Amino acid sequence: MSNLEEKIDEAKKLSMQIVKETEADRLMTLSVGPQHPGSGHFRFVIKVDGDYIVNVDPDPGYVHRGHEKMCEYRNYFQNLPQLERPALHDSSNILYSYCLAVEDLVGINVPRRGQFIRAIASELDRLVYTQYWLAIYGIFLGHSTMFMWPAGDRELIIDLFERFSGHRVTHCFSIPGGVRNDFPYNFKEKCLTQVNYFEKRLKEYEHIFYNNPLFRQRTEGVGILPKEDAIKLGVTGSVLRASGVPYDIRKVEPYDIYDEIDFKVQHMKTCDSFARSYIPYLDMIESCHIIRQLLDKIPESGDVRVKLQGNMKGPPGESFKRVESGRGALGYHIVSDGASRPYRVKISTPSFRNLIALSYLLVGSKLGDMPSIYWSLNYWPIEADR
Amino acid sequence: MDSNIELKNENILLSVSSEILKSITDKFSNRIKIIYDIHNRSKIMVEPESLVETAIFLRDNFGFDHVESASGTDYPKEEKIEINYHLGTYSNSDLLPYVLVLSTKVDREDPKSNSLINILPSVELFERETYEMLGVYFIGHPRNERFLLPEDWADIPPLRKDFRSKGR
Amino acid sequence: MNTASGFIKALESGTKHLFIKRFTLRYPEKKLKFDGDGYQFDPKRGVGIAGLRGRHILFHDKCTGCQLCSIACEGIAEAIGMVKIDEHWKQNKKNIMPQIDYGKCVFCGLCVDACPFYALYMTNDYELSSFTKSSLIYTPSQLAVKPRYDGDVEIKIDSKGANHG
Amino acid sequence: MGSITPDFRFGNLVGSIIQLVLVILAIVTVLILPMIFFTLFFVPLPVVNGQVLTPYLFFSMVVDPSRTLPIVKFLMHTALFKAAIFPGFLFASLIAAATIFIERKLLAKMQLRVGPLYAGKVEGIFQLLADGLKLISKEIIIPSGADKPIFWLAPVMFVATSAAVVSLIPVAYGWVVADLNVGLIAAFALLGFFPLIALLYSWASNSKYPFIGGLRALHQMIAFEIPFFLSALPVVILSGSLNLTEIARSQHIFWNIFVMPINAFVFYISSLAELERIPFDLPEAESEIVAGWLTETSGMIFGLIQLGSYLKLYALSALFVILFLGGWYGPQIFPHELIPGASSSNIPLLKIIALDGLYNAVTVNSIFWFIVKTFGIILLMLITRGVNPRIRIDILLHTGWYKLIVLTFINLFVVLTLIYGGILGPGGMILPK
Repeated sequence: MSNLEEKIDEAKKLSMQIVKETEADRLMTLSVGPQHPGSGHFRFVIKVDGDYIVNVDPDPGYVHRGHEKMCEYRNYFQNLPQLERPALHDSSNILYSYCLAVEDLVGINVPRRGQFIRAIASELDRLVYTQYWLAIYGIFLGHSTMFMWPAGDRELIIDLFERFSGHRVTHCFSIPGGVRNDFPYNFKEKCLTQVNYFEKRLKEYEHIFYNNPLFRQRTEGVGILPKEDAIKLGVTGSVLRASGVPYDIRKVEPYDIYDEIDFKVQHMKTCDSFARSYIPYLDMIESCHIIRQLLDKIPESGDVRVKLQGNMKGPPGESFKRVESGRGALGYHIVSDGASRPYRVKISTPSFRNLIALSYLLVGSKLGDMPSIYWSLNYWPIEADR
Repeated sequence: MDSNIELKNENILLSVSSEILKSITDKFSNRIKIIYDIHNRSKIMVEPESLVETAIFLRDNFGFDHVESASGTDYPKEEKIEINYHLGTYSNSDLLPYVLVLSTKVDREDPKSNSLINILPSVELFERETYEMLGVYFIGHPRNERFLLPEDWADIPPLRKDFRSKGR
Repeated sequence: MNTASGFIKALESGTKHLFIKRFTLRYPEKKLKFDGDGYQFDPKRGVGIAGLRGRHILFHDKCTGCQLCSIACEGIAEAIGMVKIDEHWKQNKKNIMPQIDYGKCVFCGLCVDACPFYALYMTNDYELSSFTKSSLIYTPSQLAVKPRYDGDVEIKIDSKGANHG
Repeated sequence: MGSITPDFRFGNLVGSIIQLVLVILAIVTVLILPMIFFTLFFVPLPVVNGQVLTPYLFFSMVVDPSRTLPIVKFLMHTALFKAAIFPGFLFASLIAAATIFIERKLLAKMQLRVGPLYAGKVEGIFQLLADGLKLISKEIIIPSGADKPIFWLAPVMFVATSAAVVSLIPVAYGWVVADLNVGLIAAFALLGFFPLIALLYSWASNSKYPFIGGLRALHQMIAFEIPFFLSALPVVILSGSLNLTEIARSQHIFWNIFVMPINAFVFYISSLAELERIPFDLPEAESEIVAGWLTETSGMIFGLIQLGSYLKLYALSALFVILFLGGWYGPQIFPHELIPGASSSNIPLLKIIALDGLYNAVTVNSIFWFIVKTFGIILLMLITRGVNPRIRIDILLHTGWYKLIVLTFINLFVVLTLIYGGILGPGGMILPK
């Protein structure tokens, strides 16, 4: 008889263990990891309750190379090849702001034709970067044609880069004091024909992607970042302009010859993931417009570079300069103490500044929205880790 | 549909920045030191204690609502780590290109500085990175922990001058 | 009904692309044409001449062994080492010339900018793959050889869309 | 620059080829021939000009031309041939293989790129063969915590079910593997298995992403089965029978799509959802949940599932053709005799070339039209893949239940009014049954 009671107690004890479903049981932690096809070299751990994301913990750093520490071991010219690596597809813009900061530090101004060439290179690079970002945005939403067209049309602009800067992507073209070489012989007509054809190709994206009702359903009203929160979080670039703040460094704090160029700052008020994906597209059309203006305003002759001594000494002091790169305001804060190597270089990249909006937007959204919100933030993991 | 901001020319800007600096100096006369005021950049040095106060004052009076970049620089000779916040503005339309550098010096041995996260939320990731790279503990910051470096990082904070990167 | 028109326009744009010529460059059969024969730098005027930054070419009669290119590359990739050579040149007292390790070189061209004697230029040749890492190290005599690169294809834009000629 | 691997000797290559040929010859003579002889004793052989064929006579057909046609004709009408070769598995997998190749080439052309090029000298013809061999040779990795029996059984069930659906499809009058008079309901019943297999497989692979993918597959396919069946309802009412051959034969003058275009559209959309094709690619949405319920597939398991899904693609587009596009009816293009006057002439060789006993103009014509229409629908499904992004799970369920089900009722009323008005349907004026 006694073992019968034991069995009953045991069964009672066992039934006690089946407790009510706690909160922890409902949540499933998913690591949208560095190898995940939907996140690039970046990981964020999300807690999912059914189809809703409850908690997001971004964990960058997989491609952290310590560029700021590397800057302290190289002189101002040797920094160029390594500083262009974080924003590989936007290398003219990331070097543009470095060169501006060094020129501000040393106090030289670049000859006029050099400024024009540098501006044309940075606008062309904006096209190349935005095309690459748009291609990945297409494949994130499962639209394989939208991956192939931009990735193919980008080749038109990369071909131009091959002609004048010698490299397809890592062209290391702008240098403190101007640009490294002048345009080749018949560059102007080739550039105009290819940029005009490129703009004609852009019109096609509207039919197949932006006006596609399925794309609209997936992005309109998704990931709302209201204007005050956008300002409070200090986001930059297309994410800010999509929330209704028309802030573009080229218009607000014009560097080099951007004050002579007239162009509209594209911004929308819908603050959702559709606006954040449509603004870079409008920027691309605006950039084509700017390139045409630059090409017919460029002075015919004149040197393109101020010759600086190889290991020039930076005067003690500091400078902070910003440039509107493909993703937003990209600033360099260079402190120098008179040696030929910078004492401290702080790169403030737009992706690092937009990362804060990721957890703000993803919490409460659906798992299906994760790619369209995450990539509409124009987040480039390599640039955020530096 | 978009309002095109008409641009102010430089000299109005200079007067605006000097007017800001004048109003700051008469408010915090003794604890403020103006380092430089050129083109549209100016830098003010503040004691660590009055950092939060100045930030609140700047945010409320002049509309400095976000941080362009916040970083630290290690000065081993003066035994100090200098933290500077580059304050920018989106809402105050006549100060748009202007960047004010609010900086403070913190002792190098046990660097502590109160965090501006409640005043300017955009500093959260910058401060966390400065903690990791320079070892400056931000009081009030929710997550003073590892951010970019690998999990098993056992060395001293890498951006300090006495950290020798192995390859060189 | 904009959803229906959206679908129809998307379908129409998709099928329209079935008749545009394909854009891919069939690499091994056809190669891109570059004008000029590589990136050069004119130290007197202090500005480069546009050209593709491919494999270097070293002019033995101009190189003085001044090591400026190896010092320039020290900070970037440490790809250039100075190496003793056997023949004796009048202007090269120490008989040393740069040897470039293409396993490390990032082709940034700053060594060409650093060379004051018009001795180091870059060429159009970018096909440097090899089976072993050691055969990527090019000795000065290998660098002196002018590579033969004969690409003849360019991007042509016509009514049937852009394609590689 | 590139050099062939150093230790390559041409002699060894030729030697290994000869050795391979010898081994094959040995196996054929020692093993395969006796097996053929052995089975021939059990296979019922036909009666040819008065004689019952014995296995030895069977082999004489290679020599005596007059015997080949009757034997081939007899073999073609056996159930094994129908199931395994013509309207059954081999025919469907050939069409599936052609679909895979056309899809890759079409998508490439639409995306201004080239698609498979180097496998096989002409524009990558052998790419499929290469993929197949690669998949066969790849190792099947079974995750540690996986439920092994279900893990490798689910893909086999997947292919079996899609082959079962293929077997119900009539390609021409009389040419169908299983001629059930409840054909349509059997097809839908079989289609009900797929969500079950998807869930079984994803649950067996014991990891998070497949689990989410499996649940999504379940939701999606169940959500779309209702509009799927409802859109086929008016067809059944109109043709008065569930037998797929009867449905096809009831449309010999008047294709159903002209009466119920909206239902055809709904059927097309829900078949896209059943097939997990791009607008409804959620169960295997790679950018959100790695590869959905296919994450743990590797090697031949992935090959089987690909084969199964493309078989299903053929089956569903063929079903669409039978229900709405009038099955195999089309203008008669093929001549009644391949070579005019062949059957009257008495030259045996001419008869064989003209396939006089075998060639039936009406069947060949209906098979031709059936294939043309099926490839038309498959082409439409491929173009939708190139043009649309993926939609979110709640939008998918919303469209499935609110929009599509409502759409099916419109045509239902149209068909009912036509029938009660006595215009169409059984006993109606236009279509005297």
